[in-house]
Amino acid sequence: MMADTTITPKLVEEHGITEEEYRHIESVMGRTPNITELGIFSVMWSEHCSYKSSRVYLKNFPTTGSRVLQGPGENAGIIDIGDGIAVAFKMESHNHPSFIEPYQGAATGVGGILRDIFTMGARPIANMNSLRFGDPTHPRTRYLAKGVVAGIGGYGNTMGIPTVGGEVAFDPCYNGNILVNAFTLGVMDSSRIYLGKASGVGNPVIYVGSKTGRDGIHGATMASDVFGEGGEERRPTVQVGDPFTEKLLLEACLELMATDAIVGIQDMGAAGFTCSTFEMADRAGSGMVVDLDKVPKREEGMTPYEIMLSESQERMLIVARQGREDDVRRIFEKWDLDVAVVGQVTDDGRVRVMSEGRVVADIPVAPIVHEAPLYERPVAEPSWQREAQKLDIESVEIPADMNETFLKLMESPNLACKSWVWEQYDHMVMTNTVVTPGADAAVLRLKGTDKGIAVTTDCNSRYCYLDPYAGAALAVAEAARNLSCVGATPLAITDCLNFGNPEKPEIMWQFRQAVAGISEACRQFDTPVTGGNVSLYNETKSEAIYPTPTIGMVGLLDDVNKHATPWWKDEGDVILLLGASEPDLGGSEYLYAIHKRVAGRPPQVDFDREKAVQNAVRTCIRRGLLRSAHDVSEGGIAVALAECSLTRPSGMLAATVTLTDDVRPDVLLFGECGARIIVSTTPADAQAVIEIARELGAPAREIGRVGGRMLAVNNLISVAVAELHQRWSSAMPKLMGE
Amino acid sequence: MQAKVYVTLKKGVHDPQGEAVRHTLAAMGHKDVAGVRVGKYIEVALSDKTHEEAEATMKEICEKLLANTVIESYRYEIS
Amino acid sequence: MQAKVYVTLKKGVHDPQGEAVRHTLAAMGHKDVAGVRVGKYIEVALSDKTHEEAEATMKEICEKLLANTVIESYRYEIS
Amino acid sequence: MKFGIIVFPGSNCDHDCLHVVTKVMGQEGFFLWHKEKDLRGADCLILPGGFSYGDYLRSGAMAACSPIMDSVKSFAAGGGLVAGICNGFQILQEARLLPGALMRNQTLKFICKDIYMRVERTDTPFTGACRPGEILKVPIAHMDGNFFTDKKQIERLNEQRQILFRYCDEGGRVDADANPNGSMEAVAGLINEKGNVCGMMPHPERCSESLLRNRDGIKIFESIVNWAARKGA
Ligand SMILES: Nc1ncnc2c1ncn2[C@@H]1O[C@H](COP(=O)(O)OP(=O)(O)O)[C@@H](O)[C@H]1O
Ligand SMILES: [Mg+2]
Repeated sequence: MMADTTITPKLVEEHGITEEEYRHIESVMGRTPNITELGIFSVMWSEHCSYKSSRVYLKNFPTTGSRVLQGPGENAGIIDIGDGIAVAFKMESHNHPSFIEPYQGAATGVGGILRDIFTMGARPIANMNSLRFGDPTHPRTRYLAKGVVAGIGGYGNTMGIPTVGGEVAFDPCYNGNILVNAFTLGVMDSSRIYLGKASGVGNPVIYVGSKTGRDGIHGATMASDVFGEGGEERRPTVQVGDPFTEKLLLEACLELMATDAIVGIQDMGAAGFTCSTFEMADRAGSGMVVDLDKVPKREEGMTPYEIMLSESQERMLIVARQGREDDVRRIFEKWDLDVAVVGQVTDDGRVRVMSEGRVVADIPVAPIVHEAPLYERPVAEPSWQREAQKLDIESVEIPADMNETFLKLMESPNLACKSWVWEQYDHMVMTNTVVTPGADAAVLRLKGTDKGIAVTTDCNSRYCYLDPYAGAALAVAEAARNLSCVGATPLAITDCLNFGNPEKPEIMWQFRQAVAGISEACRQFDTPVTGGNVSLYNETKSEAIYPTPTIGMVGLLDDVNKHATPWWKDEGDVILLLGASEPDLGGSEYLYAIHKRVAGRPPQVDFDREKAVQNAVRTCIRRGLLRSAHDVSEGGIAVALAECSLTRPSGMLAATVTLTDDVRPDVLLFGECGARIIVSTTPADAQAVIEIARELGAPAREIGRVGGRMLAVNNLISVAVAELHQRWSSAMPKLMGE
Repeated sequence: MQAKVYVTLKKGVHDPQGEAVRHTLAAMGHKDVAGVRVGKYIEVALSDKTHEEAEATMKEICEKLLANTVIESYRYEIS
Repeated sequence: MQAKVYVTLKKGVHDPQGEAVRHTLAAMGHKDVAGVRVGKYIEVALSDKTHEEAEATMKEICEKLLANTVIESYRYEIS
Repeated sequence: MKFGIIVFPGSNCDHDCLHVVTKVMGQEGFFLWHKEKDLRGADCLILPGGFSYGDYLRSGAMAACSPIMDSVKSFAAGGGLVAGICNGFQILQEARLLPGALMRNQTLKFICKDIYMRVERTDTPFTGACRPGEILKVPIAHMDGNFFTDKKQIERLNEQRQILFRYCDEGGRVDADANPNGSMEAVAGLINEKGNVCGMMPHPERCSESLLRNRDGIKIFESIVNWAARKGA
């Protein structure tokens, strides 16, 4: 793109800018923009950067709370966990790039979210990832799943940051649009938060990290485009991740942050140099002049357009105090990284971009950031919604052989053991991982304190498809329940809202419902939303994915020694069920995996009961009364009992359980509902647990005993744990062709 | 028959590995090394009978497995 | 000047990567692939002036860094 | 005693090792930057795990060319204790302080999980606190841990009793099922002929505290400290 390119309607359209948006650009500029400026507007006003379709709804999220030090709007949210310590965390999607090149797409997704965290001054200590792939038998699924998992591991492992949790699910709705959502949490001194602010006229603007190349140009607009049939051809823009350089960048940034040389800092993520210059100037109400000749470049002959839009990875922009340039230089050179003063902070409210002595772009900051288009797109409940919610349970045949049904369920792709995934991730480096993957949530100790942090990601998108409001609320409830099961108090969430094309009223309806569900649930659990990410246009050939609002939740343990794990500890321990049993088949994994049906209403959240049950389990864990705790989620109580038996690291232990509920056997075993937790205790403590639960308003009853080699439930199921283990643990490798 | 396959990153695709090697060489005093690109060299032993068969095999396995054509180019020689 | 370096595993050295590739190809139906060995192909841009200088540079950097001569052989071409 | 932990660009178990030697073992410990030459009076050098230089080219290859490695070689030649863990093991091999090579895992995948390893010798500075034949549960986390060397060399290693740890099952049996990465002779760790340089793929620093579920790894550090105490360090 050369500077003298004439702006034609076609060019405008190719930049994803509507006629009306273009007229607005002309009025902001007071003239016709040049090509570089058009490029800048196109990325700043892309869905990805401007949230133009989603903003009206996102503002309904509860975002404040006594612990919130930084809510949405910065690179990551921050919450206070006491004693001068804070944690920064966020989740981001890298869906489209991962579909095009799974290894690099997923790797750079991890790289991006890591930068979002350390740019705030936090040292990342944990990664998670929430993954959705198509039907396991779809020809591309294996290739994509293997590439994505290897890419996530490749980046996180090299960085030396443990990947401690996440989720993986398979469904045909993701055949043409996989989801790769990456989460990172970092720890910091609560009094040393760095923000992306370009304040102080005359302060130097410093570029650090990798050189700029022609990677990912148009990446930001790509993320906002529906895949056409030719989607796979848009390839040359693939970004290659360099975790080695990012590790150096991390260490150098933290070393610099320990001094007082920095005024503001921001990573160059989507829309690269453009986004960081404009956003930093905007947050400080300042301006900036930058000289592209000074930008370290990897390739010859890059145009201003390319430099401004490049999405080369592993780069950051720093505004330092005047006179401290050499301190910055010294540290980055120590770590063998490029460092260059590329500009200065001004007070004229404009970003001026120079190249070869000429002004190549000159744009007022406030309008491009704040007057980005905002759409209140039409909303309509899908015509099929009510129909999909109908489920005549009589039409679901009760299987004759419950043992075999149970085994089939255990080896179904969504319930099978995911160690194939997490064993490719270093989940122990940093030596903080107290509860490793395979439990309800991961627990990390914070060295030098008694505290622990627990993290989980959750979303059942089939629920969300059947009822986006209830499904989204359930995702929050399940996340909170998972944290409670390890003994942590839920504190706050981040989210990644993955949806289809927002220009379709049904998709916008799903979006609105899901946001409302999350908002209500977050109010109920007192877990404010501190940040997140919206990924729209997840559709191929106009087939949208199921609405998938992934929740990443963070919780706190005051004493990390008092935590729980899901597996049975000893022969003879008493098994209790907290919560009442009102299971149903609507949207259940059993209905899908065994009967190949997606129908019914998902469970509706009973907030009071959820809170009571979660409070009870946390209280008992803190008092040291529990040997194990595990929530009942997909697959119902039978699957949860199996997981308690199978996840035990040193030899399996089975259980004998009697359930007395008066429902049909498949509903009893595999039906799903919220607010249920299976715990085990010594016989001596069982009564105390029941009493505490009742006091806190949570139903509790004894359902069985730990022990033996056979998992038995009523006279319905009796399976050797060894066989169960064999089917459950070999399923994933088999799916992956190993 | 034998085929030799050369897989290289496409022009313009970032090669962090090559960059790191160049950097290390410079630190070791080799300022004369101006650039390094690291690719793969794969030897394939074929039981195909004719050159045409071998050609067809190689084309297919390069596209499908040996090279990641999103970011890499390849060429091969059959002998 | 430019040098092309070919690094291959020495004969007899176990090549897990080559083995795995052969295995995958067999699973994909390529029974005609009898063996695969995966090595490296490295392009080095040199600012050396003479062929002799380039020769010396290449010999040294191959021995010291580009190949692990315990398990690998190398050869290079300068052009 | 004083532990010097070498930090290469991309090392990432440096802090973990420092934590164990100082906070758990109560010894003195410090980082040595790879561009330095002075070992600052360390009694034992640890080359920690991680991805020095991103594992680019070959794991450990570029780190083996770092300035500090000349000092490490002289230190080892003088009988100083050197322990390489995971990437540190790879670096020691690339620097020719230990024999053989660590190739890509048989599965071609990164593997992070607990494994068992059998202690083959207890008359070394690194294993003195173990019982002969003791089975330790220690995590591995690597992509390239598949030990390979030629026939002659492996015979020699056996003769000289240089195989320090072998992968095994919970009961101590060494077989293919218990070998996570395809290592020749199930090698999980080696010691040099002189007995002062050791390399191992498993990470003892990750299992040295009960909060992390397992304290088997502390025996390695205890062995080193006991040995040094006997030598009067
Ligand atoms: N992509 C992944 N990365 C890391 N860990 C994962 C991943 N997928 C699943 N896990 C782990 O597997 C375990 C089971 O996951 P899941 O069935 O989703 O748990 P839950 O139903 O309690 O939310 C959890 O410990 C989770 O962290
Ligand atoms: Mg759970």
